[in-house]
Amino acid sequence: MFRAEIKVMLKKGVLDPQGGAVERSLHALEYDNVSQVRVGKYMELTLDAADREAAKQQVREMCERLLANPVIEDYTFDLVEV
Amino acid sequence: MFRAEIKVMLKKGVLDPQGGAVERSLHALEYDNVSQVRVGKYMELTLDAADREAAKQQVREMCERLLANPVIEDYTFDLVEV
Amino acid sequence: MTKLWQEMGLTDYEYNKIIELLGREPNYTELSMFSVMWSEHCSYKHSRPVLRNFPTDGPQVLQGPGENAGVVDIGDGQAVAFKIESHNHPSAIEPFQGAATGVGGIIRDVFTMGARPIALLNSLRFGSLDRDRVKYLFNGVVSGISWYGNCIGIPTVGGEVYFNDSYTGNPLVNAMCVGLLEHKDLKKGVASGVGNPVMAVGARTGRDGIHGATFASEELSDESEEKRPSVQVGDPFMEKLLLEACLELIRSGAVIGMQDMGAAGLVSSSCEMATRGGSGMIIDVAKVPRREEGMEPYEVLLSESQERMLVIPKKGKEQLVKEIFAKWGLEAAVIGRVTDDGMLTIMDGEKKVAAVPATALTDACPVYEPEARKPAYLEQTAAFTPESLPAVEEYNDVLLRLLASPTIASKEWVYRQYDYMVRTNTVVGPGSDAAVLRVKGTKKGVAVTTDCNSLYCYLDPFTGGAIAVAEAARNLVCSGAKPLAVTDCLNFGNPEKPEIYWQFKQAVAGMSAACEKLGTPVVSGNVSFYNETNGEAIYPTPVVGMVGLIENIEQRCTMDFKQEGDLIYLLGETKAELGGSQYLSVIYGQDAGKPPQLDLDLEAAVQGCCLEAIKRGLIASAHDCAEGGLAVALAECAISGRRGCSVGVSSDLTATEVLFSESQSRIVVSVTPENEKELLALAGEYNVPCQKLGIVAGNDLRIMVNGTEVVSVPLDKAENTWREAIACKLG
Amino acid sequence: MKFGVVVFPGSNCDADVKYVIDQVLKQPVDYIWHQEADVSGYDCLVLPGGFSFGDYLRIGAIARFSPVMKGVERFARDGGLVIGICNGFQILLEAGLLPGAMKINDNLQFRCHDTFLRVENATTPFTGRMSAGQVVKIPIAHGEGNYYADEETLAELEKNGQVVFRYSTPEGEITREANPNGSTANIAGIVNKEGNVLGMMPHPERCAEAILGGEDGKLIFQSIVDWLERGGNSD
Ligand SMILES: Nc1ncnc2c1ncn2[C@@H]1O[C@H](COP(=O)(O)OP(=O)(O)O)[C@@H](O)[C@H]1O
Ligand SMILES: [Mg+2]
Repeated sequence: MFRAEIKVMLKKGVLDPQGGAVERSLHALEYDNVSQVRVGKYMELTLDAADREAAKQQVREMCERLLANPVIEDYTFDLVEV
Repeated sequence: MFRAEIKVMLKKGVLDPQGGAVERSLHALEYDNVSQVRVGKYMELTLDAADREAAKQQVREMCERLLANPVIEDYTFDLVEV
Repeated sequence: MTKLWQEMGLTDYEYNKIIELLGREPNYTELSMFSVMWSEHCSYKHSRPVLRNFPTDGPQVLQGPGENAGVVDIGDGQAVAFKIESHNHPSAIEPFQGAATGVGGIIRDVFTMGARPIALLNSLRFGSLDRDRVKYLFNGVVSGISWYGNCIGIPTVGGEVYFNDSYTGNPLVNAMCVGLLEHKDLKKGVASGVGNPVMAVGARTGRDGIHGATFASEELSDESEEKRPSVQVGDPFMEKLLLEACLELIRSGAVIGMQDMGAAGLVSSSCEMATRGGSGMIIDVAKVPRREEGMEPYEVLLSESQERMLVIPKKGKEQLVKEIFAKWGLEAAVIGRVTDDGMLTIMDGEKKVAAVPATALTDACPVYEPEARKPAYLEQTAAFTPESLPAVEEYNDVLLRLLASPTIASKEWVYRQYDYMVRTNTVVGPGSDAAVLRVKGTKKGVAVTTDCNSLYCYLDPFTGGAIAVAEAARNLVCSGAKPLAVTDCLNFGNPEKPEIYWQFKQAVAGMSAACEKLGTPVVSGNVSFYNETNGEAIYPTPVVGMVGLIENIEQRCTMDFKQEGDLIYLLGETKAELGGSQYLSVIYGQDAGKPPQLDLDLEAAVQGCCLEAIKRGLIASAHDCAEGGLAVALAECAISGRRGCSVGVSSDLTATEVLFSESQSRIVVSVTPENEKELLALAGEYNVPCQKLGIVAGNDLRIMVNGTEVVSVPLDKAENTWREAIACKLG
Repeated sequence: MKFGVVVFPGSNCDADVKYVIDQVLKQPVDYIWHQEADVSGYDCLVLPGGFSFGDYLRIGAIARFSPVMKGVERFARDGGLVIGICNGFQILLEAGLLPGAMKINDNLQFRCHDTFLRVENATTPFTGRMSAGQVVKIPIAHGEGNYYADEETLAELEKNGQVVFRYSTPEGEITREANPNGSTANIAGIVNKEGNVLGMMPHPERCAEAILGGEDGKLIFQSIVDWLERGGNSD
């Protein structure tokens, strides 16, 4: 069994309205030392797979097909055996 | 300078309709071996701080005040020196 | 040491009463059931005797108070079901989800009656927008309402937002839903027919909001932040499916009764349905579909997980119920059956975990009528005389400041976040006196509004309560609708304080008097007590939701000036009534004085006259004169019509009084010159003062009093001030 | 001539579209449940607005896997007319039937109000009753209508005349202020290269009757009817 931790972010170069808003709010709270805020999605799921390689393969596929939109998003993930 | 990577998730036991929807959809795509899907937020930001301890302190504060809603959400974060 | 029942919010007296009712000590599960059912939120133990004073009957009433929603006839075999409910406490802690689940709950109350929800409204109160916390709450509440209503596809067509310091720590979030049904589809929350199955449908049960009803019955304090699990997360998508499935099920004819599992979840829905049906119920908690593992029986019983319903189908229809729900991707499980022993028996598999007479949980709850005492502050507020204030010199400036005050300013920032058009029935959307929805396939329209000026209620709860009803009716009339009936949401502080209880009784008495006179019975409602933070109560806020009928939707009216050259008239009369005005509050920071008086005979006459004038097609626009007085009302007619006006008033009053007095029973109308005579004749018939104010003309807002020009503001400037004020505050 | 309105769990504007086709245009129309894979027998498919599958994860991401979408794809490939409104537009993007992607509004708020649209291409099957440069008033109601296309895609869209509607001032100027959501190049609606699939964020079905405050939306449905009556040719 594997636990996959998946991060999905807007591609570099695609303007991130949420990131911008969070950054402005942080500045309003006087965290002036904060910059380059980006907001994305984080997902966790449990996967019953034969081995790490199979799990990796499957998670990649799920990301490509459903979890991320390749037109505007990039994804990365970690796998933890559980 | 530090790069903070923040994950915000609904607390355990709090209904996660989005996680449920993704799980059902993955099953419909015949990933029957997937379970316990949870969907949360992922944020990255750059922080100008004196040292790791100061950075940690500040990110924790930002999470409590703005980035997470402690009533229903938990957060965790990693700091990478950049 | 505090006793278990005390921890659960029950008094020693109540505990002894439970022992008396059961003839033994309750076990833990039973005690939990009593504690939620006997909480203020579910039992109305401090309000029941007072609520009996409301008039509740009328030829139009198909279902009065006591059901999930009230129902009134609108002709052609059709009816509307409607109710308002508060979600104040959850929204104070988690504004987005708190408000969202409030919307979800009220929608369920309406579709359980067999009605398709056609409109949502909300009535909101916050502290000053100068505070960061208030901005956060305001933003969160509005986006929570927006998210839930938009996602489920029911238009949010109206409501109101007021700002006052008394709500700083305890905002009010009242949500109202209106549904349309055929008489034959009317369903009630009753369980009857021995052996009929009891089914749980919709979402699975988790540990959400256990003891939420108790929580809603306590004052907020800093510790409330710790009561976190009491806040639930809503799933409007699930509710949309549930709505469609339930309506399909009702049309199938297989259902005896159904009720949503709202506050106090399975316990309240089961014992209330059994009580109404004069029956009993046996339920096996082990059969309730769950989302979490290891839940105790009391947790399953008390859970306030959202988007669930309890359904009593006819015996043998279990499979049909399951099929209908499966089509919508939902679960339906048989969890028990109806009995005739009057008992609510709870099993956990083979084991009996509770056995309580259903009526012990409902009707037998002790009822309190606490001491009522007139609050001392009223002496001071009533003694205040506006004459003591310095005379105004710059009326333009005063008017602009009023237009910029968030309570008066345009609420577009709010309602542009609401989908108010979905289902394409919204003929008059938010921003007018009342929203109007067409009823497809007929000539009819339904008009809806919510109203309450709580500042008046603070200064005189009887008059304030009566005005809330009168104003709601007036708003409907201005849209061309005949007012039909009321749903109310009574938001007050801690009723165990004599001053609060006095406010409560007075407000209900005032509302009752107005309802009686205007022929608008109360058919549903909700009480929310304990709206206090650290001992300070909110202003008494008895919100009135009202529904009216337009027989022919072509005969509707809106507030905007329609045409250059139209004549402007005032129905009703302006008096020296600056007490409780926004003028005093905004310009001088004084929430003081005596509020305007309400003459119910005059009110009824003005409304009757206006409605008749609209029906005869005499008037081009009609607008209720409310917060900010005549000057603000004229500005609103002009701004929404994008046409200026030139007004001249001769009066014994001071210019300040003419402009900003908030005298009741006044409506600003405009007529074409051809219709002027007939309007005057009509006003004569109704014995209603009808004073000529001026003419729709130009691009400015001009007002002369006794020959002196006191206001002259370019319309653009007035409009920008009014339109941008809230957005500016939120920056 | 027959219209089909696809219904996903969570569709909200299905009944509104059906009402316009049925009651205003007096044309035959059916609902098509999302689990129906066969869409033969229709001349125009409408993917209506709403919150299909709750808009969870990403708008349209789950709906695009519904069985009906296979049928829609085939139907579109064979030249059938498909119009996606709001949520329907988003589903068409996710399904790859139209290029680009949708982001959250740049003001981060759901917005519901009238918008003015300048008609950029009046030769499509959906805009025959309009003229290029004409300004129509059609309301929006969305939280994620911020259309995104990278530079290359945008150039391609412009070159092929695939941009059908742009948010504009009432006078037809394309300004930043007229853009309610931050869309690339003020884009409110596009067609595929072949011109038979339209996606638009504004809701024409909400302004097809005078009683609702405007009739510009009717032009789109009438254009479709004209097109189909002519046997699928521009005149
Ligand atoms: N202020 C009121 N005026 C009239 N009826 C009321 C009032 N408050 C509550 N009721 C009626 O009491 C019943 C119980 O209401 P409530 O507890 O709010 O319902 P729910 O179970 O949905 O929470 C309803 O029929 C409601 O209409
Ligand atoms: Mg109820």
